Amino acid sequence: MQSSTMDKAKTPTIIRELNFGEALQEAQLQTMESDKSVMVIGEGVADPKSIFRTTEGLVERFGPDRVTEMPLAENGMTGVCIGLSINGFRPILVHQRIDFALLSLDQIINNAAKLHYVFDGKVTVPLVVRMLIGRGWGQGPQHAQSLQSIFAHIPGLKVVMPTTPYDAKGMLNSAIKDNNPVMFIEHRWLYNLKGDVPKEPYLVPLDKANVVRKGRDITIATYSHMTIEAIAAAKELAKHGVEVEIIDMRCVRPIDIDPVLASVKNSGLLLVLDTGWASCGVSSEIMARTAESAFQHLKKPPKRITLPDFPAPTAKSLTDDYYPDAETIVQGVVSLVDDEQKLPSKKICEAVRRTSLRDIPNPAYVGPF
Amino acid sequence: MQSSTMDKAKTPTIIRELNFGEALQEAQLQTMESDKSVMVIGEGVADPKSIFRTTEGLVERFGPDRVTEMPLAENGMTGVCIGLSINGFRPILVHQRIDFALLSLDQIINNAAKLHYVFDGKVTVPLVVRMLIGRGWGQGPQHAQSLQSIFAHIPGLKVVMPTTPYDAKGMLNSAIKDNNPVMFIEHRWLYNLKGDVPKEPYLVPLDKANVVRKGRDITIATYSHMTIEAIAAAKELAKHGVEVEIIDMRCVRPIDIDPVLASVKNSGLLLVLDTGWASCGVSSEIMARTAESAFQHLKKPPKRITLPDFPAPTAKSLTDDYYPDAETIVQGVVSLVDDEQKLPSKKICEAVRRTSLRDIPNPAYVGPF
Amino acid sequence: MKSVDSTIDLPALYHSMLRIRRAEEAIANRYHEQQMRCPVHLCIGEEAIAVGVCASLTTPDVVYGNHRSHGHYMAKGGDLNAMIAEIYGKSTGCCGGRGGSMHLIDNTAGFAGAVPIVGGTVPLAVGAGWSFKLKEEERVAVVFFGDGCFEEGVLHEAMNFAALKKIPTIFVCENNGMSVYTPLTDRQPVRSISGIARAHGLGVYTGDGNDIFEVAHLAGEAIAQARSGGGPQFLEFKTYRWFGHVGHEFDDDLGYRPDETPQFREDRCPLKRAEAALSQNYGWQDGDFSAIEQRVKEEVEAAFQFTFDSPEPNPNTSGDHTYAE
Amino acid sequence: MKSVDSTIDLPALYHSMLRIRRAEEAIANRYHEQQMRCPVHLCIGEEAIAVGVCASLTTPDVVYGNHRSHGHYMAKGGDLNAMIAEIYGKSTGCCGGRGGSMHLIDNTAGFAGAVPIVGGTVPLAVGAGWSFKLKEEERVAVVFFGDGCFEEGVLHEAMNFAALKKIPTIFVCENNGMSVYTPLTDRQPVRSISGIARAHGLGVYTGDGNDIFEVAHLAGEAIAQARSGGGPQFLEFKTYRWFGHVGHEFDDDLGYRPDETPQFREDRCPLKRAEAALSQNYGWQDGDFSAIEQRVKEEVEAAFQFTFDSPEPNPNTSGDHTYAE
Ligand SMILES: Cc1ncc(C[n+]2csc(CCOP(=O)(O)OP(=O)(O)O)c2C)c(N)n1
Ligand SMILES: Cc1ncc(C[n+]2csc(CCOP(=O)(O)OP(=O)(O)O)c2C)c(N)n1
Ligand SMILES: [Mg+2]
Ligand SMILES: [Mg+2]
Repeated sequence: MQSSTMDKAKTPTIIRELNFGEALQEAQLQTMESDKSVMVIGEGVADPKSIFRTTEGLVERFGPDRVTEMPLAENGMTGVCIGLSINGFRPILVHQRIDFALLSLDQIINNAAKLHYVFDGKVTVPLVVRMLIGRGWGQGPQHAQSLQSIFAHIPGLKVVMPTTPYDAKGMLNSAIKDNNPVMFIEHRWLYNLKGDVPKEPYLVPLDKANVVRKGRDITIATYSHMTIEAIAAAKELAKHGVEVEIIDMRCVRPIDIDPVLASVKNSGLLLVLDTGWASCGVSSEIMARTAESAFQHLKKPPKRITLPDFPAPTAKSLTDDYYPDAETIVQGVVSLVDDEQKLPSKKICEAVRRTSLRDIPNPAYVGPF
Repeated sequence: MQSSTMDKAKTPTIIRELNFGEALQEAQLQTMESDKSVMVIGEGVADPKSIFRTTEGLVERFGPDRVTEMPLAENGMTGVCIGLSINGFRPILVHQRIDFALLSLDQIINNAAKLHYVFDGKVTVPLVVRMLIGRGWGQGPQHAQSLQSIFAHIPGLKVVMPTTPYDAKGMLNSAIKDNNPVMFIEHRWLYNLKGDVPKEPYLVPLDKANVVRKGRDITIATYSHMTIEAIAAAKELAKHGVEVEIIDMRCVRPIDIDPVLASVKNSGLLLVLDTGWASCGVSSEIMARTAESAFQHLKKPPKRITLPDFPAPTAKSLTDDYYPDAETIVQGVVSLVDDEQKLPSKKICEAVRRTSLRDIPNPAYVGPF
Repeated sequence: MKSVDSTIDLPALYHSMLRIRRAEEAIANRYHEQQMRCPVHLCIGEEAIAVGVCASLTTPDVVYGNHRSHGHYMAKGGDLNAMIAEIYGKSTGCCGGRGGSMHLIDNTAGFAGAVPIVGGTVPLAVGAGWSFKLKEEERVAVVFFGDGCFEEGVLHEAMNFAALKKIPTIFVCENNGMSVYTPLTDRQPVRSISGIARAHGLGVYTGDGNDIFEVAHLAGEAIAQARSGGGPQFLEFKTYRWFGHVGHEFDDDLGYRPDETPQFREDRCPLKRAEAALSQNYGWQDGDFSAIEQRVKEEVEAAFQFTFDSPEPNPNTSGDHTYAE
Repeated sequence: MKSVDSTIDLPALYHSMLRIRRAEEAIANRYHEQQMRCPVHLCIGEEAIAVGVCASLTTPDVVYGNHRSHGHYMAKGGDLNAMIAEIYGKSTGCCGGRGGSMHLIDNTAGFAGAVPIVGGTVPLAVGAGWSFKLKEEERVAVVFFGDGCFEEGVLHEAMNFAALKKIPTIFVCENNGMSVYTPLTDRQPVRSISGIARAHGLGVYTGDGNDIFEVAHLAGEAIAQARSGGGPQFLEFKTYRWFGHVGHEFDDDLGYRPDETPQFREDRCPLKRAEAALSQNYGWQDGDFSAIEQRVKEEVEAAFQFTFDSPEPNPNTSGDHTYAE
């Protein structure tokens, strides 16, 4: 699942296994070392839990002027970070949950997304907003939303959602270097996933999807944690001769639709996976673009798997079925491939069915993928 | 363009011509008369301009306790209105521009959309948020957004965008009566359009699209001001033998896709019009649903006409082409119907081309439609 | 600290505090069993504020809470069974399992709702208070929030509007000097929180939040003021959170609160102080204390038993109530 | 009112005010031609605040504005040609026509930006000030906003953070008692705006915003304080908006400001007061006044001429600068 777009390092690259969270920490640490204008600001960035350890050690290393706890004032502090970014800094603003960022959509949408434009290029807003999405353990409706499509609707923003530790580091590096506001959305259930990560800094572009698994039978367009579920499903489906092509979109604004179109051209079947709600969401956009541009290659109507159209409940018994997973994906693939001979759906579902408790990250998923 | 879903009044109904703005005013006036729990709150609702006269006369009639100017505090006042609505009132909160509502997305999305759900039905939030969208006369990027898709993404909200004076009154009546938070989004360029409006109160449902023009050749799914542009285009196209079916979606959450599917079944061609941006927007959702459910009936890839993917500029010279209109729609239809014999595109474009200045409402559109 | 106050019913307040303490402890003790599958923000050490404020409220008055609202809910008379069941995600929970610890409601008791977005309920309480004023009811609305919440702009918007319309809402700031692990000094300049409320035009009262007498006394005054048309009131109480921000344990090991020692906590224990007063001034003997302990213990145990006996919600209902009829 | 102040250069300040007045009047006079196709919020009557505050600023200091910022822009030394061209939507406008009257910028002059979302620039100015402090530069950041803006929560968030970090940002509240057509008394309780700023821990100065001496004097002090490490400062100036909220005309006919008479305006005219002082204390004669009028007139006319000679922006560029390289 290495990106083909990795900048080739000039010196021999040491590659270690890191988890997603460690990869994020390393990106920030290394960027802060090489660029004094980079700051990290947020509730908890300098506290003992350090945003699930993704900012671990930074305040000790760079001091509280560059790694700053902030008041509970999401809109104001977003504006402050925009002010910093216009004046020579590259702040990384961190929200432990994307739900809190709803308080700051005025500054993000009215200002960050538009100042470069409306001021005719005379200011730039090199701001990264790290926002965590997540689920599980009874987070409930105000702490488990997956709101990327709100941001993906807005021109002037870039919105990325990496899946692998490799992309986490490379895309965060790129986001920090980028001269635009980048919404960097992290699924917490990815934090413990392991993967190979070069020690040297490198960049992964913010506008390129990635084919993480080749396959001729059906195309899955997915991103973030759903990519991991898709891989689990695909592995099992492969045993039954169905080769799933999985495209990790990585970026939801801009959306890199070309690899999806290319894949659909071969497979003729499209299944879109989303971590969020359907209506006016990322899945809608991927389906709309595919319908616009690869219609003639589609053999059947495209399908999508999203959250059901209601808020996230809290009780485990109510959330168990709320979140789609490898099993749901298998069902989706089976319904599209529609070959009960080849694909004994019950059996495959059983094989991928989660046996551990469903409100915590799946311990069977550790990577590397 | 009368709704088939109008509640039949028992007494003979007096029908007058009103414009869209007057229809809104009448809905509020009549509802406030019959229901003491209805309040109107907003910046300007009781001032001499009375939100483009849509709240005219209300404060004189009902007093400042029920028609209340408010401080500039969008998030707080939304919360206050939620508190009122939980405690027996039916507030109508008015934002002169939807852009200001970005300050209140926390209260709208985290609270209004979720309290009924998370409290297991033990509270209801009968709140109407009237939000004006608009364009023209150099509003610029922070005052001319068309942000309905943000709201349409969120379960727990209803989001409606009427086109006609008839629907304006009937849907606002329904919105006020509804026990859920209803985002009522009004395009200012509709305010002067005239149409027949019954004097008695009546209801138009909040979840039904409306076929406003029958036609067999191509389906246009549209809403709000774009419906008017579509009608202008369709009239001209009809002269050349192309019959456009126009579906005024009216509601963007929930989306009533069935009339679109039924129409596409006949026409095989779909053109979607939007007042907003494309990415993860209402147009995406309509296309996605059509692809999911009427794929086999589509003869060609569906198309959409939306704003270009950048913020609204201010200078007239820059906005003239920013907003799609009847001419753009003709081009869209022609490209789908693709019969240069039948459809001399240049000629039809010329016929619908706007001759008056393009940054003010088209004086040629007065209704009734 | 006043140690006797004839206007308050200390035994009743002590009982209320003890109920909260023991319920929170029972949650803490059982949390490791991983059957309460939601975050819990316990209020051990802060019981006096909830209890002291609610002492002057009647059932029709409403209380709004936040992420740390077990105490607020119980002090207002919320059904303990329904709270424990909610934390366990049972169908008999006060939100039918939809909410968990961070979302609580008991309309019958006038506990109008708690949600975990910081500041989320503050303007709701102003709206509730305004509704009472408009309907000319003599009710008041109370909202509990922390020192961290005071930093949110929405609080200032709410104070401004409440003062403008003379709304009978009582803002209760539980100032425990912490937002998660971040001390007040990293988030606010050196100046008084209540000074800002006063400048907004609110009636202001500050006191020791670990002293049930002081809390009850000041809250009583503030509530009477608001109820009699005096407009919004602001209470700031200093207090101390014993456990970690979230979860069921002390977190002295993290070292972010160097002062924190068992002794430091004991010195600030609102129950200890009330107990001293009960012994000294109410003549309580060991037997009285053990009797009330027994009563509370039974009540808390019964709530857990009620919960264990309750069914899980039916997964097929998980989408119900997305929209109201 | 101090009528002589040796620390200020009254002729220069008068010139600056007159330029603003005459530019605004020229806009008003030509607005009916419908060639300025964007809303304009004119600041006639409020010139002294912009000019008096900017008098103590240097070019590297930055100023943030709001929807009513022609005066702020000009007072800070913004290019008049580029402003008029921007209002006309010309390619030579300071935003290349993208912004119009409500979006102005002139980095060269240190006018860091105006946008029309109320409160939108306030935290930006705090961020700018913080950046100066972090880089150990002696610059300050100023933000102008209205009494209506004071109601937005973001302002309180910004004040809290500025006070916490002792940021050299100067908050300038132009209190004209109006938000659009809604008077202050319908939006805020009876209490002082600056009292809240003081409670937040800011240095506070209040004065008559129609008196250039008082403004310049107080702003000079506040700016010196902020520049020398004194942290954020808050200036509240009472003033009066002559025209309607938006547009190019008086709106006495609407009747929402019953006090408003031509005499009422005259009495508060910041130019009139400065003129009196120039005659009395600087010995200005009619000839001096007409000379400066002539100079300003030429300058303003030249800006319009520059604008008329400028091309429209190329529609093909309308999507440029959506993203930075
Ligand atoms: C808007 C928002 N921002 C951040 C959070 C995360 N959060 C939850 S509780 C909390 C601390 C709040 O501190 P305070 O208000 O003092 O209450 P305490 O926990 O001390 O009782 C934070 C930051 C949140 N829930 N909502
Ligand atoms: C967030 C937001 N809410 C509402 C508006 C509409 N609006 C524009 S200017 C204005 C009045 C602002 O009053 P004040 O801050 O006192 O400035 P003044 O116009 O008096 O100079 C309002 C309500 C807006 N632009 N932004
Ligand atoms: Mg606290
Ligand atoms: Mg004002």
